[in-house]
Amino acid sequence: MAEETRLFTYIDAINSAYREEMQRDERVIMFGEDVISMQGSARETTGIFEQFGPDRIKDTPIVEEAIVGMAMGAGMTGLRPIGFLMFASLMMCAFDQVWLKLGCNRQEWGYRGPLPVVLHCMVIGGTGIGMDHAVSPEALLVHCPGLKIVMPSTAYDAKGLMKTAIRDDEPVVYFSHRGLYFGEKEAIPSEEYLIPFGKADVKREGKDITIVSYSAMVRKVLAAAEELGKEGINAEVVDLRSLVPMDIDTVVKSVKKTGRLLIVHEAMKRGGVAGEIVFRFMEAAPDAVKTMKSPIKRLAAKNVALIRSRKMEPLLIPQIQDIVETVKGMV
Amino acid sequence: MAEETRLFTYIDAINSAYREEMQRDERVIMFGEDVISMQGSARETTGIFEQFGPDRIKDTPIVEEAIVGMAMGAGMTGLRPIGFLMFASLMMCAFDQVWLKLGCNRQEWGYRGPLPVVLHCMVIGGTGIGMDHAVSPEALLVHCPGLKIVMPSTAYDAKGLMKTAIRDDEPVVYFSHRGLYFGEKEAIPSEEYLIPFGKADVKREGKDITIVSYSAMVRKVLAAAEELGKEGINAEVVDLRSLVPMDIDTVVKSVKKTGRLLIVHEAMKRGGVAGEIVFRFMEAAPDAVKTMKSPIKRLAAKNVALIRSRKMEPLLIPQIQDIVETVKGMV
Amino acid sequence: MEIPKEKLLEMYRNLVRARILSEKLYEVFTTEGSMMQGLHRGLGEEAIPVAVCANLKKGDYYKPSGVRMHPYLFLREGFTMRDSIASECGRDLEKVGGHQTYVSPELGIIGKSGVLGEDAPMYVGAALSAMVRKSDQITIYTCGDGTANRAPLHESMVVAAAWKLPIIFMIENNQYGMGTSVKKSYAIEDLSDRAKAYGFPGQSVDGNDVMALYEVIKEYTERTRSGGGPGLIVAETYRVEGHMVSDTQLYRPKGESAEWWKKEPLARYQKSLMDMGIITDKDVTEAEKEARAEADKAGEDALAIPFLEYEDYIKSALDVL
Amino acid sequence: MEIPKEKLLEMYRNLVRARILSEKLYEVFTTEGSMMQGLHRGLGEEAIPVAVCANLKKGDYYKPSGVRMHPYLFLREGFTMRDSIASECGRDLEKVGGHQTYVSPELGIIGKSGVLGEDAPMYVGAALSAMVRKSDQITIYTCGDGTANRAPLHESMVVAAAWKLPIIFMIENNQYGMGTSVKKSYAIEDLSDRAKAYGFPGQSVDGNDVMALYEVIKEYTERTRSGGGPGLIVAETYRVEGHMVSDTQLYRPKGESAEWWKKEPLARYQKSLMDMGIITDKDVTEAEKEARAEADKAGEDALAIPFLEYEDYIKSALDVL
Ligand SMILES: Cc1ncc(C[n+]2csc(CCOP(=O)(O)OP(=O)(O)O)c2C)c(N)n1
Ligand SMILES: Cc1ncc(C[n+]2csc(CCOP(=O)(O)OP(=O)(O)O)c2C)c(N)n1
Ligand SMILES: [Mg+2]
Ligand SMILES: [Mg+2]
Repeated sequence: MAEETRLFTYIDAINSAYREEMQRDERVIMFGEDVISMQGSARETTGIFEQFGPDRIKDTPIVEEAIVGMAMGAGMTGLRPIGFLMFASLMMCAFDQVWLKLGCNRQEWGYRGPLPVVLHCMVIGGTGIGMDHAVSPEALLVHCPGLKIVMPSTAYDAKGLMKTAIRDDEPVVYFSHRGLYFGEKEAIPSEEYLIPFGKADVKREGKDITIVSYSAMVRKVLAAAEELGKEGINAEVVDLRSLVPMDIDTVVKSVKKTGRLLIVHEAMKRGGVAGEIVFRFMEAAPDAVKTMKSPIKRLAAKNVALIRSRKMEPLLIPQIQDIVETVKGMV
Repeated sequence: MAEETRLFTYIDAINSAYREEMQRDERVIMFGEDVISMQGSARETTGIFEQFGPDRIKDTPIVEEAIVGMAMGAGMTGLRPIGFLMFASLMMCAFDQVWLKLGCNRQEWGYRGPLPVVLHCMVIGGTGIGMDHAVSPEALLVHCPGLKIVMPSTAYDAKGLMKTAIRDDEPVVYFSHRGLYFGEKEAIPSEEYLIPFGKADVKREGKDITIVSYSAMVRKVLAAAEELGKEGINAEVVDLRSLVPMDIDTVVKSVKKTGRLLIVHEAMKRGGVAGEIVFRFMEAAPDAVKTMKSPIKRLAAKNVALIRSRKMEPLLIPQIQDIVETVKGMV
Repeated sequence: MEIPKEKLLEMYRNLVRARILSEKLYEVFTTEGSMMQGLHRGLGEEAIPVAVCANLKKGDYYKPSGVRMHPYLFLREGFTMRDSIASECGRDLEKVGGHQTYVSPELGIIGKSGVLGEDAPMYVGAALSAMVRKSDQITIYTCGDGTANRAPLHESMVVAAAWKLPIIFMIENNQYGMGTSVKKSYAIEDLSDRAKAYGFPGQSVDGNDVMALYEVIKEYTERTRSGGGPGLIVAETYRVEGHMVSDTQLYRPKGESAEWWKKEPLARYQKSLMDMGIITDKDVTEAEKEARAEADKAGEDALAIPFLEYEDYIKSALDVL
Repeated sequence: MEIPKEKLLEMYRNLVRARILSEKLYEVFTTEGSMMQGLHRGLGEEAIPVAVCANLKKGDYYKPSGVRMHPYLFLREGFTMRDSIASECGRDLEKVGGHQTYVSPELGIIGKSGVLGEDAPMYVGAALSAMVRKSDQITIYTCGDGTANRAPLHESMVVAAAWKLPIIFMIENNQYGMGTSVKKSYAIEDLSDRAKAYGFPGQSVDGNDVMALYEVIKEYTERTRSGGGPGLIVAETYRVEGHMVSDTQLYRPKGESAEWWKKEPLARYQKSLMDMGIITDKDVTEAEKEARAEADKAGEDALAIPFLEYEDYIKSALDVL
C-alpha cells in the first residue's frame, strides 16, 4: 500500500524505517509487549515478524524494566536493539533502567564502547486516557546526561529520524505521538534519507513571532498560524525535532528576526522543557531579551494531572484556539 | 545530648522533628530499609525504635517500589506514613510509584480525601559516590503535578519543614542533604515551631546581585557571598526552601532591588530547576528582564553523569570558587 | 463444605447482575455521547468478583483485576451499577468527591493504576495499615496473568510475606495479556507455584465455577483474617472477547474462544443450582428481568450525571503552581 | 564427581589470591591518598567467585555479587589485581577506555549498578544477545540475599524463564543486607525456592565449600550451555565484617560472626586438600608468598595510575548540551 503510492502516514513512515534498517543491518533486533501478536500499540510493527522472523523480533511478557535493561545488555554485546514500550508512561516503571542505567552508567563507568539502543515509546495525550497512560515525559529525560531525545512531528521527519536513531551508537529515546499516527499521508522520497539530530526545522516562515514546539503540538501550532495568518499575524514555526541535542541557533536566528518568542508543549507547564529552551536561548543570545517586542511566553498543559476523561483531558492540553489567543496577546 | 544544649546539627533537627510528630500523632509511622537496624542512611532514625516500638517503625526488605506504594496505601487508610529511601537515587527504582501514583493518581482519580505521605530521601552529591547514588532528582519531581518538594539548607529549616511535611495532608517529598548532616550545630528554639511551605528565606541581604539556591548549595553560596563581600560585592542570598510551592515573589522583590539574578543548583544544568525558576520570574515580572544590569545566569552541575570518583565528582558540581567567579563575571 | 442456600442464591443473583452489566457496558459504549473511555470488558469472567464479594466484610479492601473487572465493584456494599457505568464514562462520581475512578477508602477501594500492577504496593499498604490499626480488615488484590509478571507484584509479595500481612493476592488467569498467551509468558504450568517463592499458601481453582471459587476464597480469607498471613489464589478463566473492541485476535487459535465459552460460569452455575433444586426456570427469568431493569435504570442515571466542570477540576486538583 | 587435580590446585591458588586481595583492599583503603571509595569487602566470601571462575569459558558474561565482590573479577582471564584495586580507587582503567568500573564486554563484564539489582536485566540482555548471535556464551549474574528481593531480579527471571535464556542467577546469601537479617526479609528458609516460581531448577549449596560449589556450578553451567535454560544457585555464606567500616553491627547477635568464621572457606579448603594429599605445608607457604607479592605489586601499580583528567572526562562523556 504505502510502498506503491509513496504516500506515507506517520506510522507507515516509522514502520518503513524499521524495515529498511533491519534489512540493512542484521544486528538490529526489536522486542516489546505484543509487538508480534498485536503489532505494537497501534500497528507500528506490522509485517516485521513475517519479514524478519522470531530471532529479530520478540514479544516479551509484561516486564518494562526488563525490556529496557535487556536492550542495554544486548546493545553492549554486539546487537543493536530497539526496545518498544507501548506508552511513554510505561517508562516510569523502568525509570532507573532508562535514566540511570541507559542514560548515566556509561559515563559513570567510563565505558567508551558503543551503546546502540533505541527506546521507542508512544505519547498519547489528548484522547482522554488520563495521566497514567498519556504523560509526555520528555522533560524528565532532557535532564538526564546521556540520552538523545527525538520527537518528530511529520511522517517525513519520523522516518529520517528513526533511521538516524537506529544507526546512532549512543542511546536514543524516540517518542512517536499517537495523535499523528493516522493523520494525512505525506509524500516521502523513495530514495533513502536520514535526518541528523540537532537540526531544528522551520516548518513555517513568518516575521511577527517565533513559536517553538515539537511533536504533535507542531501540528496545532501550524493550524493556529494559519488562522493567525488570516488576521495578518505572521508566525514563524520552529520544530525542534530533537530536544537533545537541541538546535538553539535556529531559535535565536528566528527570534532575532521576529522579536517575539512563544514556546508550546503538550507536557505540563511546571518544570517542562520550555524552561530549558528559554535558558538556552538567553545563554546563546544574552542581549536579545532586552530588545524583544514582548515578554517570552510558554503555553503548556495545566499544572494538574491529565484526568481520565474524554471530555476533560483535551481541555488541559493547549489547543489551537489557546495558541491563537496567546499569540494575539503578544503581538 | 542535643536535647540539653539546644544545639542541633541538621540531622539532630530532623530526628527531633520525627520524634515530636510521632509523639504528637500516633497515626504517624515510618518504614524503610535499615531504619531500625542501622538507624537509616546516616542516623536519621536514631532512637525512634526504642521510643515508639515495632508498630510505628519498620525495617523493610530492599523493595523501594513497595516502600513508596505502601506509604500511599497506608496514607489512604488512616495512617500518616513516612517512607524512608536511603538515597534520592533510589527513587528512580520506584519512579512510577512516586510520580504517577503518589503524584498524579489522586488528581487523575478525582479523589479528594487526604493523602498524608512524606517521602524522605537523602541527596549525597559531592562525596565521589557517583550518579547511581548521588543524583539530585528534584527537577524531575517539580514537573509532577501533585507533589510538594522541600529541600532545607539549615538545621532550623530542616526541623520546621519536616514538621510541616508530616502534618500536610498531601504528599511531600523531603530531600535532606548528606553534606549538611553533621555540619556546625545551630541553636534551635525549644518551643515548637513550624515553617510553612512556599516561603523563601533571605539568608543574606545584599544589593548587588540576587543568588537563588536551595539545599546544600545555599551553604556554598553563602560562603561565596562572604568572599565576595570582602571584595565589595554584596550578594543577596535567597533560599527557596520549597520548590513546590515556589515563592517567586521573594525572588522578584530581591531582583528588583539588585538588578541581577544567578541561580545555583547541584543537579545537572540541562533541564534543571533553574529553567523553571527563570520562567516563573519572567512570568511574575515580565518587564524586569529589560532593565536588568546583566543577563540572568545559572550555575549547576556539568551536563554529564557524576562519576564514581572522589577526585572527579566534586569537580562536576559547582564549588564556592565557581560561584565567586560567576558572580564576578556578572557585576 | 456446605454453602448455605442464601449464599448460593445471593451469588446467583449477583452473577446474573454482573453478566447483565457486561452486556450493558457494550450498549453504553456504542451509545453516541456516552464518552466511555474504551471498552475492555470482563464478559465470562464475572464469577470471580461475585465469589470474592460473597466473602468480603464491610471495610475489607478489594481491588478487582486491572483492565476489565473494575465495574463489577458494584457488587460491593455502598456501590451501584450506576456508579460503575458513570466511572467508565468519566462522569462526576460523588463517591470520590469529584469524578471518575472508584476510590473510597471507607468502602474498601483505594484506586487502580492504569500502569498495570503499580497499585499492588498500595494495597499492601492498606493491609499494613489494618495490621497497625489492629483492625481485622483484610485486603484482596487481583491482577491479570499478564500483570502478575510485573515487578511491583513481586515486591508486594516479598513484603507481605516478610511481615505476614493480611492480604490475599489473586491472579485472574484469563489466558492472555493483550495478545500474549500465558503459555508464552510463563514457563510454569500452574501459576499458583509463584507462592512457593514467598512462603505462603497458593492454590489454583476453576475461575468459572462459582462454588469452587467461593470455597477456596472462604478458606483463604478465613485463614488470613485470623492472622495466617498472605495467600495466593489463581482463578483459571478465559477472555472470550478481544482485549478491546479493535482487537483482530489473529494471535488466537480458531475455535479456542468458542470452546471456552462452553465453560462460561453463568450457564454452569445456573444448571448446578437447578440440579440441586435451588432455583427454577421462573427464578432465572425473574433474576434476569430484575437485573435488566436495574441495568437499564443504571445506564440512564449514569449518563444523566454531568461531567465535572473544568474549573471545578482545576480548583479541586489544587493547582499549586 | 571427581574434580581434576589441576582444577583443585587452580582453585586453591585463586582462593589464596582472593583472600590476600581482601586483605590488601583494607590496606589500600587505609592508605592516605588512595582515594578508595569506601570499603565493602568480601572477606570470607571468596570461595564463590573462585568456583564460578573455574567454570567459566572466555567470553562468558559474569557479574559477581553487587556491593562487595566486584574486585574478585581479577580471577578472570584478562583482568589483574591491579585493575581491581585501581577500579576501587577511581583510577584511570584502560579496560574501559577511561576510568573506574570494570566494563569490558569482550572480557565478559558489562558493568554493575550502584542501585542494587538494576543490572540484572542487562545481563539477561547479554544472555539474549548470545542466543540471538548463536554463540555458546553463558551468563552468570550474582546478587546478594538482600538484593534478590528487588523488582528487577524478578522481571529478569520471568523473561529468562519464558525465553529459556542461557543465564544462571546466583544469590550470594551472606545472611545480611546491610543490617537486615535474611530471617527478617524472607519467609522462606531455602532461598532457592524462588526458582519454583519461574520453572527452572534451583539449588542451595554451602558457599564456603569450594568443592561443593564447584560441582553445583559445573552441573548448572553445563546444562545451561547445552540449551537447558536458566538456573538459580544459592550460595550460603556469611558476611563476617560489618557492611562497611563505620558499621556498628549492633543488629548482629554476639558471637555469630566468630561462629561462622570457623567455617570460612580458605582454612577448610586447605585442610581438605591436605587431607587428600594434594597440597603440603610448603605449597601453602608458597602460594601465600606468591599471592602476597602479586598483591603488593598490584597495589603499588594501581596507586601509580593517574586519575583521569577533568577535561578528558568531560570530553569523553560527550557533553551534548
Ligand atoms: C505496566 C503496563 N504495561 C502494559 C500496559 C498495556 N496493557 C494494557 S492491558 C494489557 C494486558 C494485561 O493482561 P492481563 O494482566 O492478563 O489482564 P487482562 O487484560 O487479561 O484482564 C497490557 C499489556 C499497561 N497498561 N501497563
Ligand atoms: C536498590 C538499592 N537499595 C538500597 C541500596 C543501599 N544498600 C547498599 S548495600 C545494601 C545491602 C545489600 O545487601 P545484599 O544484597 O545482601 O548484599 P551484601 O551487602 O550482603 O553483599 C543496601 C541496602 C542500594 N545501593 N540499592
Ligand atoms: Mg489476562
Ligand atoms: Mg547479603
